[in-house]
Amino acid sequence: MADAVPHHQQDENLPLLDGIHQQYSVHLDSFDGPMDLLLHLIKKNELDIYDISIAVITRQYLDFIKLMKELNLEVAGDFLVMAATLLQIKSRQLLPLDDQEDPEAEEADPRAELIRRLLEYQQYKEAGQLIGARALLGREVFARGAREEFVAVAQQQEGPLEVSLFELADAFRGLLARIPVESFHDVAPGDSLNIADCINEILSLLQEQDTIQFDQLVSDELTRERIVVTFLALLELCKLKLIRIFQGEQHGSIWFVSAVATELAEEQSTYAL
Amino acid sequence: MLSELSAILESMIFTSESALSVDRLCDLLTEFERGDIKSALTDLVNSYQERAGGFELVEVAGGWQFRTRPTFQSYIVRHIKTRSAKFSPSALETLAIIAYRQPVTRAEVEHLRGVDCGGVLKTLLEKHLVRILGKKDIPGRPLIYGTSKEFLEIFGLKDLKSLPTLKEIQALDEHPQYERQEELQLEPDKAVPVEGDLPFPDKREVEPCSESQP
Amino acid sequence: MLSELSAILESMIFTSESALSVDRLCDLLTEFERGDIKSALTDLVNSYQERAGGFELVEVAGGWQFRTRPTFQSYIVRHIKTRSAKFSPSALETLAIIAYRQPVTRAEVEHLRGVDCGGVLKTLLEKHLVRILGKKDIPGRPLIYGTSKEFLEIFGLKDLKSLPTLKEIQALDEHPQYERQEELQLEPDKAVPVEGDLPFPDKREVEPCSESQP
Repeated sequence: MADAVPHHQQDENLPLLDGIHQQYSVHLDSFDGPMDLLLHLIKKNELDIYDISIAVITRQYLDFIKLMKELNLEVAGDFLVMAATLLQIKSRQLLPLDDQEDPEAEEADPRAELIRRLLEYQQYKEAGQLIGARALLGREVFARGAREEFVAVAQQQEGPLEVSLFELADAFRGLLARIPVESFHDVAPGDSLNIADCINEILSLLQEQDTIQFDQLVSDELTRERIVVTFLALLELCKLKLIRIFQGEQHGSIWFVSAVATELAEEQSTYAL
Repeated sequence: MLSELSAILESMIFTSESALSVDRLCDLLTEFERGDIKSALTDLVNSYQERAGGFELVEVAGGWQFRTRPTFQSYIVRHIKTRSAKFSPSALETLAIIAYRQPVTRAEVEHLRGVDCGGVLKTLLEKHLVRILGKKDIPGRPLIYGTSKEFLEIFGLKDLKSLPTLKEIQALDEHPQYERQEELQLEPDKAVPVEGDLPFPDKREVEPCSESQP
Repeated sequence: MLSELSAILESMIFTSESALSVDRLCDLLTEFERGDIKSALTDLVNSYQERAGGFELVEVAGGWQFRTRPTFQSYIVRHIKTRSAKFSPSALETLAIIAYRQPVTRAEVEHLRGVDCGGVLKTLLEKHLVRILGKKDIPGRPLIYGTSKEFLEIFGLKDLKSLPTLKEIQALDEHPQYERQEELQLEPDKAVPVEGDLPFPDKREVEPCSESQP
């Protein structure tokens, strides 16, 4: 008998719930709000949107909210606000028109405002569907995938953009991550580099050539120590305003130029954002 | 054989990361006449049309860009990941309202949809599809929203005028002179700059028509 | 007119970030013969050769890729070198602090960001987005910074008051508070069934039906 009780209970609930189930068998998730639900009910009942039966719609709307509650779905406040609106319209329809009131100020049909909102909502809902059905970039259509390789170089020659300290540090971090752990241990403690030497090295290189690429500075001996020292040297040079740092594009190569040489050109150029 | 100018334009559009406008092309190619640039562009578009290849030259977000034809989607996705451009019905609804009604406040969007739109609006802002245009000169100074250039780019629209025309609303009753959303206290004298350009039919001018009901 | 296969190959090579080898293409297009793919590629190369447009299909690093013709590099560079730069995250962050906290000193900005901001600040000053408002009347007389007219122009703001407040952005996450209406008696005459033991256990299992109700 122990399991007969729930069975019995279920049987009792079945007819009612079945009825609701049949009437409103829809994806409960799929309503984007009370307006959407109302439009669905209007279509379902084949009602004329310009002449909806508030009695029918209100009843079915309230039944639906009840169903949501029965299914333990959280009924959003928006749905309850609409329920109150529907009930208010329904009650206003029942009341005789008060002759004392200014007929011009009051809408003759209490449904008018709701109908207007429904029509407008329907318009945007359909427009949204039309927009969503378009061939979207990144979904149905695609732009060119590859980048032109000479562009970064050309950029550096023609007019570089400034790069932030963050991007510089990020490039440094990326470089450190690329170095195999073994090379870190390979560094003999005796022949360690110092920053001053490195600064002089960079400055003399800048006298020979206008620009230096960050990777170029560390390409000879790709060790953790070398990179750290070079990086610190560059920061020091930056702080002393002896060099300027540029990056052609996002995540592109980082270039250095002597700050003294670019000063003149800098003054003439305007910054485009 | 293409003309020299067509080939130049083609190379510039091809390497550009985003759509290139005619204005921008004219600025960059000072040695050519604007008229020549425009006709060379038309030649290019036609040549791609005739060719019926894997991609074509299209006008989006006020500029020109090469894009693949939608037909080849199934082949392309075999080797590249699609940028998850998934839009829920509520996101599309909200986007449509903002696109057609801009500049628009959150309250106006919520009134039309009958539902809270904060979350959807935030997602659209984060995806750069919607942007804050400023504040409305009414009490409370609410933020006003509009669509972005990215919106036009992603949805492949030339401009806002290319939005699909809204279904006309049949005039309701004998009171066609209602104020739109009077309870929101929109300033009727406040001119909405873009609205005239939108395919949104002004309700006051819409004639009653016999419309088939859905 | 290109063949269907040529167009498919074209669309795939166009969207690929790196060169696509014949092997890779054959792997991806199992419905086509290797011989057909190779001859379609040859057709494509020839058609671009004849066309003499802004770019061509070339074999690089064992794969196929579209590349602009070297002749047009000088034109392409014109666009690239003058295109608008994107804000770095740190520049944007610093600018945001100055915009919202102005008048503000460098030390205050650095305290908030936890890092040195000298470089970013200089860049912002050079780009005329930030300006020096004066000197603060405290020991050391540090410079105080604020945003410029250009800042407003770039962000399309009428004035500083039009800057969205952080509260307004946060408000997008908040839902309007409705009173809990659990006890709202919608139809008091009808008995509400017990909430457990439902015949359909999960809402996802409720199927949609083609509703046609007379």
